[in-house]
Order: sequence, then C-alpha cells, then structure tokens
Amino acid sequence: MNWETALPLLIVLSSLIPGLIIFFLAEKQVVARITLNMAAALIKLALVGVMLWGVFHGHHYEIRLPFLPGLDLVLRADPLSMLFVTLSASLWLATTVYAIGYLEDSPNRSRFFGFFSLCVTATVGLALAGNLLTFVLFYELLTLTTYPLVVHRGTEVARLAGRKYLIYTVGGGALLLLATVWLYTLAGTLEFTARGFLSGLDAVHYPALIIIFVLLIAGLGVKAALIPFHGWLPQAMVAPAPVSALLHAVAVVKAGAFGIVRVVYDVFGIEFAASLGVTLPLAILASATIIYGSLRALFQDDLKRRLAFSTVSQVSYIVLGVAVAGPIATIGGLVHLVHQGVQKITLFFCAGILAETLGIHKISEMNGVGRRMPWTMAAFTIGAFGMIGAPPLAGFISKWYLGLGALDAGQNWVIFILAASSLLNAAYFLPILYRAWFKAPPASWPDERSFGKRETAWALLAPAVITAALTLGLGLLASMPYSPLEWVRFITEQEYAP
Amino acid sequence: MTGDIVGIPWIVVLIVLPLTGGMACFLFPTISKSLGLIFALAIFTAVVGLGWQLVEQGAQRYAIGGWGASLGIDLYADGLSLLMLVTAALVGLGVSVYSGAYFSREKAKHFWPLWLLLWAALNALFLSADIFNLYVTLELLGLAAVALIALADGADALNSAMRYLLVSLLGSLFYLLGVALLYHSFGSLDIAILAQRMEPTPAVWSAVGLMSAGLLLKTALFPMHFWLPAAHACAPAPVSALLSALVVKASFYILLRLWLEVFALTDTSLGQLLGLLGATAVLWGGIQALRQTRLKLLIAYSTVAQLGYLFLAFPLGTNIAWKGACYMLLSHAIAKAAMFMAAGNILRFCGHDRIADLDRIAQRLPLTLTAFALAGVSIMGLPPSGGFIGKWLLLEASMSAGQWWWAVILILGGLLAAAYFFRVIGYAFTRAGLTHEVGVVPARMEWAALVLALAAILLGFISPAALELMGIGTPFGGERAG
Amino acid sequence: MSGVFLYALLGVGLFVLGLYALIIHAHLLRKILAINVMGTGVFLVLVALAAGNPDAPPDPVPHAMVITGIVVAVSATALALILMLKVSVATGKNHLSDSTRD
Amino acid sequence: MSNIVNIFLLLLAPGLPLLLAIPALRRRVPWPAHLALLPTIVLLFLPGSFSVELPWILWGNAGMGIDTGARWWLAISVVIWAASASCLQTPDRRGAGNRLTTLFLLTLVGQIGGILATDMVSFFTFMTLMGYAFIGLLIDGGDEKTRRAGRIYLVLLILADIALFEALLIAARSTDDLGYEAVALAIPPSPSSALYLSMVIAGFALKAGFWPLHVWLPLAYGSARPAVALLLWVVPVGTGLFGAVRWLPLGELSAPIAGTLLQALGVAGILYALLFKVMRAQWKQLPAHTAIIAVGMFAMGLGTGLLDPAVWNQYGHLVPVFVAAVGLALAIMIAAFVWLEKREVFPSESDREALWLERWAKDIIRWGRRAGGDTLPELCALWLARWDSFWQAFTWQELFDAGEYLLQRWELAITLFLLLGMVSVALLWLDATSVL
Repeated sequence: MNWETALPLLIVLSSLIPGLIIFFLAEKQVVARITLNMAAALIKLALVGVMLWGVFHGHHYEIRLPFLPGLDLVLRADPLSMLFVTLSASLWLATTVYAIGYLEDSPNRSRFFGFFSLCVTATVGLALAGNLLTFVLFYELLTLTTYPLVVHRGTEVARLAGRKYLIYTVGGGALLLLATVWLYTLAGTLEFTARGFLSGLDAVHYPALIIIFVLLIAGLGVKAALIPFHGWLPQAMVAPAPVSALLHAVAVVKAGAFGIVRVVYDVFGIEFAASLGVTLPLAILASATIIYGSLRALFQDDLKRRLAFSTVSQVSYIVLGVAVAGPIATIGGLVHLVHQGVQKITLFFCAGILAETLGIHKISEMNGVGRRMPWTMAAFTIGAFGMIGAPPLAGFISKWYLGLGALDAGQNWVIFILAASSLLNAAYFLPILYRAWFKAPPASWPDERSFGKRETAWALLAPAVITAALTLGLGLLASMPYSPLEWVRFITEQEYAP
Repeated sequence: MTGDIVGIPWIVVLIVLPLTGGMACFLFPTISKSLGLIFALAIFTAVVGLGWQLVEQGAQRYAIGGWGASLGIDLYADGLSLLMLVTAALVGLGVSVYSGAYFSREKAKHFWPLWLLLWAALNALFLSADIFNLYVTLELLGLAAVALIALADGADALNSAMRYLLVSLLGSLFYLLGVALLYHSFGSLDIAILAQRMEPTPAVWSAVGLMSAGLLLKTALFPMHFWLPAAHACAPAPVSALLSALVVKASFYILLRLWLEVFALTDTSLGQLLGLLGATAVLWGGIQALRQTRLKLLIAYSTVAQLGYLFLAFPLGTNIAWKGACYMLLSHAIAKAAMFMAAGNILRFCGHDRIADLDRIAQRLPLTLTAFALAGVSIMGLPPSGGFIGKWLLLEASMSAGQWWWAVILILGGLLAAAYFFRVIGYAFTRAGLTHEVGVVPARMEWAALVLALAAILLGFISPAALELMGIGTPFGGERAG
Repeated sequence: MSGVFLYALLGVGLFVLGLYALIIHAHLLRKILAINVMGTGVFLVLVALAAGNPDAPPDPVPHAMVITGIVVAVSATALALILMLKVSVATGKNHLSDSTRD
Repeated sequence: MSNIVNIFLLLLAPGLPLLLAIPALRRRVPWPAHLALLPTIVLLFLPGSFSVELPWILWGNAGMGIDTGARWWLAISVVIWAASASCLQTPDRRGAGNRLTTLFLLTLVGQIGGILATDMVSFFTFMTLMGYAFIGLLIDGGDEKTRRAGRIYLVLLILADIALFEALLIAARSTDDLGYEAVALAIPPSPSSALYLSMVIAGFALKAGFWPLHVWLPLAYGSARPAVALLLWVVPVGTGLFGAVRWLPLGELSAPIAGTLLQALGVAGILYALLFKVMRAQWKQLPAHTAIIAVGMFAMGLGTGLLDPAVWNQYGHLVPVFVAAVGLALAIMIAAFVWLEKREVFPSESDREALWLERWAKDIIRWGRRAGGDTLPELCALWLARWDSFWQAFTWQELFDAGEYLLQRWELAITLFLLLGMVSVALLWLDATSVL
C-alpha cells in the first residue's frame, strides 16, 4: 500500500476512528474529547489539502476493496469529489468548534460527537466514492448516522421528526438501491466515468434507462430535498443547531445534490442524458423546487424552519445548474455546492447562537437583536445577502454562472426562475434584517444567558464570523487560484473536454 | 503440520465433539458452564479445520466405519454444508458466551447438555449425505429445541413448546413419508445417487410435495408460520437466538439441498409458488412485526419475514440467486441471534419488553442498543452488512432474470424492516412516561450481542472470500451467465 | 394391484386418519396419539414397500429405517407426554390455549 | 512612483471608508466620516486618467480608474458628502449613532467605488452595497414615513438589481470583457441588444426614480434627516443616472424605440411634477419634485443620445455638469429648508395616502398568505382526513389482526396438510396402477 492508495482511506478513517473512540469516552472527559475532535478535524483538513494539491498535479489517488463479485468498493479522488471533500472537511472543522461551544453542559455529548464524526465520515466517503455502489453504501450510512442526531434531544417531537426523516430517506435509499442494481444488470459496471458509461448501450434499453434515471433522481432527490421529497427537511430542524448547520444545510442535502451531479455527469453523461430527454424535466423540477421552497420560506415564523425552506430552494440551484446542460451552467451549479454550504452554515450558526444566547427561535422575537449581538447579526447579514445573490458575495458568483449558462444553453426561461428566486429570497431575508437592525429591542429576551462583556461564547461566534468572511472571500476573490470557482472550472474542463 | 490438520477427519469430529460435550455437561453439571464454553471453542476450531480441509482438498465424503452406501452412514461436506456449519459455529459460540451469564445455575444444568445436543444434531444434519439421516437429525434437533423452549417458565412458554413439538413431529413425519416414497422409487437414500436416478413420476411428485410441505412447516414459511412467533418470543433469549438463527434454517437447508440436487424443479410453477409464498411472508411478516407492541414478538415476526427472503431464490434458480439466499441466511442468522440477545438484555434491564416504554435505552444501555441497531442494519439490508450483500445478489439475480417483481418485494421488505426497527430505535431514544426498576445486565451479555452484531456487519466486507468458500464442490450448479 | 401396494395405501390411509385426528381433537393426549398413529402409518408404508418384489428377499434398508423411526417416535412421545403434563400443571388445561395476544 | 501612489489612492478611496465602517477600527479616530473622504479628495487633484486592474476579484478583469467623466461625479459627490458628514451628528459612539456612521460610510464606499469602477461587475457590486446601505441610512432611527419610503425604495431596488443582473448576463454573453468600452462596442451588433437596452433602462429607471417609479422620492425627502436628505440626489438618483450613462452604449448605437420611450418618459415626468405636484406640494417635498423634473430632463437627454449617436458624441460630456449643477442646487435648497425648519417655520405634516406600489405589495402578500398559510394547509388537512377515514373505513388494521389470528389457528394450516395427504394417496394410487 503506497501513499496514493492510502490517502483516500486515511481521509475516511481520520474521522471514523476518532468517532468510534469518542463513543467510549465518558461524559466527563471533556478535554480528551475536544482534543480528539479538533485533532481529527485538523488532520483531515491537512490530508485533504495534500490530496487537493496532488489531484491538481495529476496524481491518481485510488483504493479498491473487493466487495461483491465483479464489484469493488472504490475510493477515488477526482476533481469533483475533491470539491465536496474539501467543503465537508473545512466546514467540519468550523462546526466542531461551534458544537463544542454549543453543547457545553448538555447531556450525551460523547454520543453526539461520535455520531457527528461518523456523519462526516459518511459524507467524505460518499464524496470519494468511485462507483455507484460505494456511493450507495455511504449514502445509506449517512442516513443511519444522522438519525441519532435528529432524535438527539429525546423528546416526542424529536422522535416524530426522526420518524419522518427516516420514512423519506430510507425510502429514497431503497429506490436508489433498486435503480443501482438494475443499472448494474444492464451495464455490467457502476464505475463513475467522465462523460458517463451508458452511451454505448443498445437503444432497446433506453426506456429502461429513463426509468432508472427517474428512480435515481427520486432516490437522491429525497436527500437533496427536491419537491415533492422535501418534507423531512423542515421537520429535521428539531436537531441541535450544529446538526442543522453542518448536516441539514451542508452534508445531507449536498450528498443528494452531489449524487445527482454524479449521476448526470459520470453515470449517464450529460450529452447522453440530454439525448434521452431527461435533463429538461429535471431542470423544471429543480425550478419548481426553487420557487416552491422560497414561497414556503416566506411564511415561516420559526427562524430555523425559514432557513430550512431556504435550503430546499437553494440546493436546487445545484440541480438546476447540472440539468441546464452546458459547461457554464455546470460551473454555476457546482460552485453553488460550495457557496451555498458556506452561506447556509453561517446562517444556521447564527440561528443557533440566537437560540443559545437569547432563547430566540422565532423571527418575531428578533426585534433589535442586532444591537445586542452586532457580530452575530453582521455575520447573518452577510450570509443572507449571499443567499439573495448580492455582489460581491459568494451567492452572486453562482447565480451569475447559472444565468449565463442558461443563456448559453438557450434555456432563457431559467433566467426568470433566477430572478423570481432572488426576489423571493430578498422577500424572506430582508424583513429579518430589518427587524434585527432597525426595530427597537424588547425589554427582555426570552431566555438570556450572560457571557460577560462578550455578546456570546467565542466558540460559537468565531465559526460564524469565519464562515461569513469566507462568504465574502469566496465571492470577492473568486478568480484566485484554488478558489472553488477555479476548481470548478477545472472540473468542467474534464466533463466537457471534446 | 498442514498435512496433519488436513488429515484429521474433521467431519466426524464435528459430530462427536458436541455430543461428547453434551454428555460431559450432563454428567458434571456443576462445571457445565466452563465445559460448555470449552466445547464451543473446540467445535469452532473444528469447523475452521474442516474449512481448511475443504479449501485444500475440495468437497469431502466420509463413510463412517467404512460401511458405505445403503446401510452405512455417509457424511458429505461441501461449500453449502460449510456455510451452514460456520453459521452454526458463529452463532453457537456467541450463544455460548452469552448463556454463560444468562442462566442461573439451576437452568444452566439443563441448558448446556441440551444445547450441545442441539448443536450435534445441527452439525450432523448439515453433514448428512442421505435423506434418512437427515430425518433422524431433524427429529433430534426438534426434540432438543422443544426441550430448550420449555426451559422458560410459565404457561405461555410451555404452551408454545408443546405446539412446536407437535408441529415439528408432524413436519418430520411428512418428510419421512416422502423419504419412503423416494426410496421406493429409486432404491437409494443417498442424495448423490438419487440425483442421478431422478425422473418425474407421480410418486416422485407426491414425495416432493410431502417432503416440501413438511420442511416448509418446520421452516415456518407463510402461511405455516403460526407456531413460530409464540415459540420464539416465549423462549429464553439465547434459545430464541438459536431457534431463529439456526433451527429454522436446518429444515431450510434440507429443502435447499433436495431442491438443488434431487428435485431440480427450478423452472416449474412450484418454484414460482414458493417464491410467491416467500414474497407474501416478507410482506405479511413485516406488517405484523410493525403491529407488535412487544419487542421479542416483533423480532419473531421479523424472522417470519426474513425467512420469506430465502424462498425468493427458488423461482430464480440461478447461481447468484442461491448464493444470495445463502448469504441472506448466514447474515440473518448472525444478526437475528444478536438481536434476540440484545432483546434479552433489554428485557432483563427493564423487566419488560414493551416497545413504547423503552425509555432512553440508548443512554442507559448503549452497547446493547448499538448491537440491536447494527443487527437491524443487516436485517434491513442496508450497506455495509451481510444482509446487504445477500439482498444485492438476490436483486441482481431477479433483475437479470427479468423477474423484477421479486426485486420490488425485496425492496418493500427492506422498507418494512426499516419501519419496524426504527420504531424501536426511536422509542429507545425518547423518554417514556413511566420509569421502571432496573436490573443489572452483565457486561459479557452486552458484549456477546455486540460482537455478533459486528460480525453481521463485517460479513458485508468479506463477501468475495465467503462466496468462494460457499462455492466449494459447486453445490449451486455452474456459474450461469446473467 | 398387489398386496404390497394395498399395505402401502393402508399406511397412507392411517397417516391421513392420524392427521385428521390431530386437527379435530383438542385434547393433547389425543393429539399425541394421533401423531403416533401417523408415524405408524409411515412405518407401514416403509415396511410394505420394502417387500417390493414378492419373490426376492425383502430389502433390509427400510427395516433399519423403521427401527430407527420407532426409537425416535418413542423418545418423541416421551418428551411430548412430559410436556403435556407440565402444560396441564401450569395452565390447568389439557389442551393448547390460544397464543397470547397483547 | 506616482503610478504606485495613484493605485494606492484608487484603492484607498473606497478602502478607507470600508475600514472605518467597522466600528472597532474607528473607535479612536476623530471625525471618521470626514476622514474617509480624504483619499477621494486627494484623488480629485491628481492629474490625468489612470486605472488599475485588480486580479482575482470576481472574474479577473475587474478594475478601478478615474477619467474626466468620473472626476465630475466624484467632485460633486465629495462636496455633498462632506456637507452631509457635517450634518451627521453622532451623539453617542456606542449606540445608534455609531450604527448610523457605519451605514453612512458603507454608502460612501458604494458610491465612490461605483464611480471609480471601470467595469460593469464592479460597478454593480458597489452599487448594490450602496443601495442597501443607503436604505439602512434612510430608515435608521427614522419615523414611519421614512420607513415607508425605505420599504418602497427597497422593492424598487431589488427589482432594479434583478433587471441589471439580467443586463449584465446579456452583456457577458456578448463579450468576455465587461469593461464599459468593450460592452459598448459589443452590444450594438449583438442580437439581444434590444433586450439589453430595455433591461438597463428599466434597471436604472427603478434606481434613479424615473417617472412613474418616483413615488418614494417625495416620501424620502419629506421625512429624512437632513444629512440623508442631502445625499438623496447624489446617492440613489445620481449614481443611477451615472450608471445609465456608463452602461448604455451611447454614441455607438441608434435605438429609436428606446430613445423615444426615454424621451416620452422624461417629458411625462416633467409635466407630471410641474402640473400636479409642485403647485400643491408641501415645502419639504419640493426638492423631491425638483429632482423628478431634473431626472425627466436627464431622461430626455439620454433618449436623444440613443436616437442620434452623433448628438451624444457632441454634447455627452455636458451631462456630468448638469448633474453637478442640479445636485448643488438641491443641496442648497435642502440646507435652506433645514434652516427654516429649525426656526419652526413649517408645521409638521403627515401624508397617509397609500401608494399604488404599497397596495399591490399588500395584495400580493395577502394573497400569498391566504394561499400558503390557509388554503394549502387546509387542503392538506382535508386529504389527511380522507386518508384517515380511508384507513378506518376499510379497517385495515383489523384485517391484519384477523388475518393473523386465522393463520394462528393451526387447524387451518394443518388442513392444508390433510389435503396434501389425500393428494399423495391419489398420486400413489396412480403410481401403483401404472406399475401394474
């Protein structure tokens, strides 16, 4: 085993092993747990950095384990997987810091952090999956490891939310599995290949392939919260804030979106998918989700629920970018994978801070909160503007490429979807900002905790501020070498190479 | 050295060892716990030895006492037997470790001899080369199993033991009648010889019907599962584990063996009928499991559903399908044993097994719940687990055979399984209305369940090797394309 | 239609009769007896079929099977009787009660 | 050497206010709002045109620079900003006044950056910052009337941003370089030039308050604090007009329809303001109507430029002068009113009539709430109820229970075996007869 095979495995193990150890730590071993968590997150980030460099310089990282007759478990680093791996690894670090601050003095922390690490393992494994089988494996693993986090609080509400979460995700997983097996019996391979591996199939199989595509998208769409499979996401918001932040805003929904990207590009191949006529319905579905999610967000008073519906809407940008079919739209969709993650995690961090520090859960309670917590709300403001797509924030870059790509592909109607979505985003974010900054604060907050001179615990605030800064940086310095945008261009060159 | 190991007639050792162990435990009841454990380890080693032998030398045939066919007793071991032996050895070892802490001294005195006798019957059954020996071992197995169920006190347990006994005897008699007809038609009891002489006559048809019916009754295939839930739910936890994991599989093994080698009826409507019954079992068992309010009954119904999976291979009849069913069998055995053990822990901890009142077991009994959850993963067929491999192979087989409806059943069964397991897990995280007195669960019991559950997961990673071992002596016919 | 087959059919008939009794009788002792009758039916079939050809000496294998079968049947019956006694002590009834339903 | 100084100043002009906008950084700085203008003032006195390309920013061809046109805008802006800064009173450093200063400085960054930007994307970016910060400035601590003005302007601003974004996309389709000259050259031959023109005109009309989208201006003038009222002309309106000049391919393209439309809008705006409003307006709204008239005149000018490129090429350079003049006039007007108001010449007035824009917005929200908040959940509940009754009507649960109960009767199962036994007798009989 040399470095090039070991590295993908190490990246997966760097959160798996600490996660397993953490389960066996006693509640009181706080220092050990924090050290382990932070060390793991940093090591993972370092390994990902090395791999990023390697992939850019043409190194080939791959490890295979025989799993089934004719099918291996494959972990492979290609540019697309690196995009997602880097996102998860860096946001994991931020969220770990945040979670340490957030869960101070709450019960069952070992269990929480254990499953948290396992979730990241599943996400990273899913990103590195080199074939559909490996993907399915980690996809299911993600379902299993997130469930304990959703029901972490152990209330009846949490149990019901967990139930709903499972009904959706396990059902989706089942469809995915069925489609995968079917695909395997038709194609004889499941290996992700740039520009797909199905175009060589006999035309007799095309109807079957269309059904498979629908099944795959339905299975993945559950996690990506495409309508009508989005119902679990707002419910799952009963989970603790770091879970909502990392998992529901980033890991889980992104896993679905990432899967759709994989299916469209590396299983079907974008040209082949377009020739099957399945990309346009997908684009329409994504557009409907974008609009519907925004509309629902508009009428939520619960902050986390509003953010959840916003996620429903925003994640479909990725799908839209993929489905519009064209190199530029692809850039927009893929880069939104990163940008939406960074922005949404900022928003969720802030929502969690508000809930922890002031006991605020509803938007109607947020009057004047900007005066009490200027840093938090500044971060929130940046995140919200990013979501609206205001320049020069990260969301603008995604929207720009999506719009340009749609024009480029001759799908002008997408522009109107984008415009309507921006309008709606503004309509549900700006009132929050208005309340927070310009309304007079109430005499007392619902449930205030004092942190001395600071507005809140630094472990909560720092990650939020850092991700907010990233939101700005990713947009402003979009053309910097190694920026997500540049990386996505690098990916797109491969997927669309003549 | 290698030659020495390969040279030992492990086949015989495998039958003699548990028998001797049973005797020893019966004679020295005071040290039966340690004796039992030692013998369990020895049997496990012997299975490994046999496996080695099979890998080195291929399928084995051994005539006891050199008497040879017709009156003598022949033993035969190939990949399929090895699979079953390994299943029995793994589960048996787990159960032995678990039972060492589970039973009181009084009960242990009865448990160990019976359990080793059961193990002997199992091993002999898996190694028998003729259909009459299969009958004898089947009866032995049934009697030992009934006695084990009766170990649990209470009217319910005795009732279900009695019911099980009658059913078991009935099934065996049907089988025996079939044996008589087969012998009459072909003048031999040896499976290999029967396979050569096989031809479809009305008597053979009636034998097939009788034997299959008897075995299906003992395997508790829908709609003949009526005896199973009560028996499996009332028995003591390790016994439940044995029954669900091994005893029902024994009769399935006989059916499989006959079907593969003697009957060769895959393409007939009988295969489709079995598949249909299996599919119904999957759905019906799943729905009933979902409707249970008690944990052990839920697990018992889950067994009904899981047994249905095994029969989905019959209408397909391809190499992959058989292998899938066998993998399913193996992983279900291990996972279900772990699950019953976990349920036993919960029962001991809470004093009840009402699902709605589990009250934060996740916090208070984390190892056990982990075991339960991991076993559940395998039962649901989620990756990576043995159950997933089995399900995948079956799915692949049904999709390649163009019989996609079986694939749908498999998927639906998985969903139902997920529904009923997560129902339990969900309650295990939440606070219940009433708290209850807390019993002590020895660490050994928790770890035994956990290790078995981990083994079920681990099965997901060793499938290439396992499938190759299973194929020794090509019990499933050649590799067919598709 | 030889006498051998007549015996065999008689055996099967006994078997079916036993089965019928097993179903309709609730009393456990009767059920156990019914099982025994069924067993006897099977043994009869075996013995009858052993003498397949009236001229040749009878085949020893079915006889061996029958003897083994009888041993098995005896032990099974013993176990069944013990169990029946325990059931009637525990429940006060001589028949199987319905499975418990929650 | 001087080149480096130039670049440094170019970056510092928006950069310094941006830094000072962070409260922690200006805590010990005296007169931060004035200090922030300093690099811009120095920049005004540097001779010649120069620019700098900024790598890595957005798409890589972003840049900042100053030329003659920009200098005029910058000059008038600096004057008015300085005046406004002097009016800006920050009574307490940590409270509301502190935030006001932040918003003030952010608006300043946006405006100066917008003027200095040499490409459309940078301009758009700065203008977005300016727009939102200015709304904050407008409504911060204001009464209900300013908040109303802010709300309306916000809606217009968002719509404008969307329109301009579309225009940007169309431009980017036509050319990779989004510098003003490149776009002006690339748009005329492009097939979507008409769409581009309409988007740009719509966007800046919304931003600058062309008639009939001017409704927020009187409200804002009527109630904003003096410091903000001074800025109303240069910031939202002036920058909008400036943008229109920069973004439209004036002098390169002859667009009769768009030109005529603009001219018509301009005339209509002037007439409307003159005939219906100026005569009856409250004193404080007079600057607003003056502004509307000026915007109308400007629109006429732009329209003429679009109709006949030659005219624009000849007289286009006068546009900044015009804007500067109007700006100064308005500033003086406001200063006078402020002075008069301080002496309590005017009674406080209220204006409660709802504007069409607000009515529409309210209707849409009410409709949406009804659809999303009432109808949908009701429909859901209805279906759920049906589903429930479906379950109950067919008593599925009992069916499963009864089924299992039946299956648990062993008589039933064993009867199957009885049948099987009989079949085997029959088969055996068949076999026997066939042997004989």
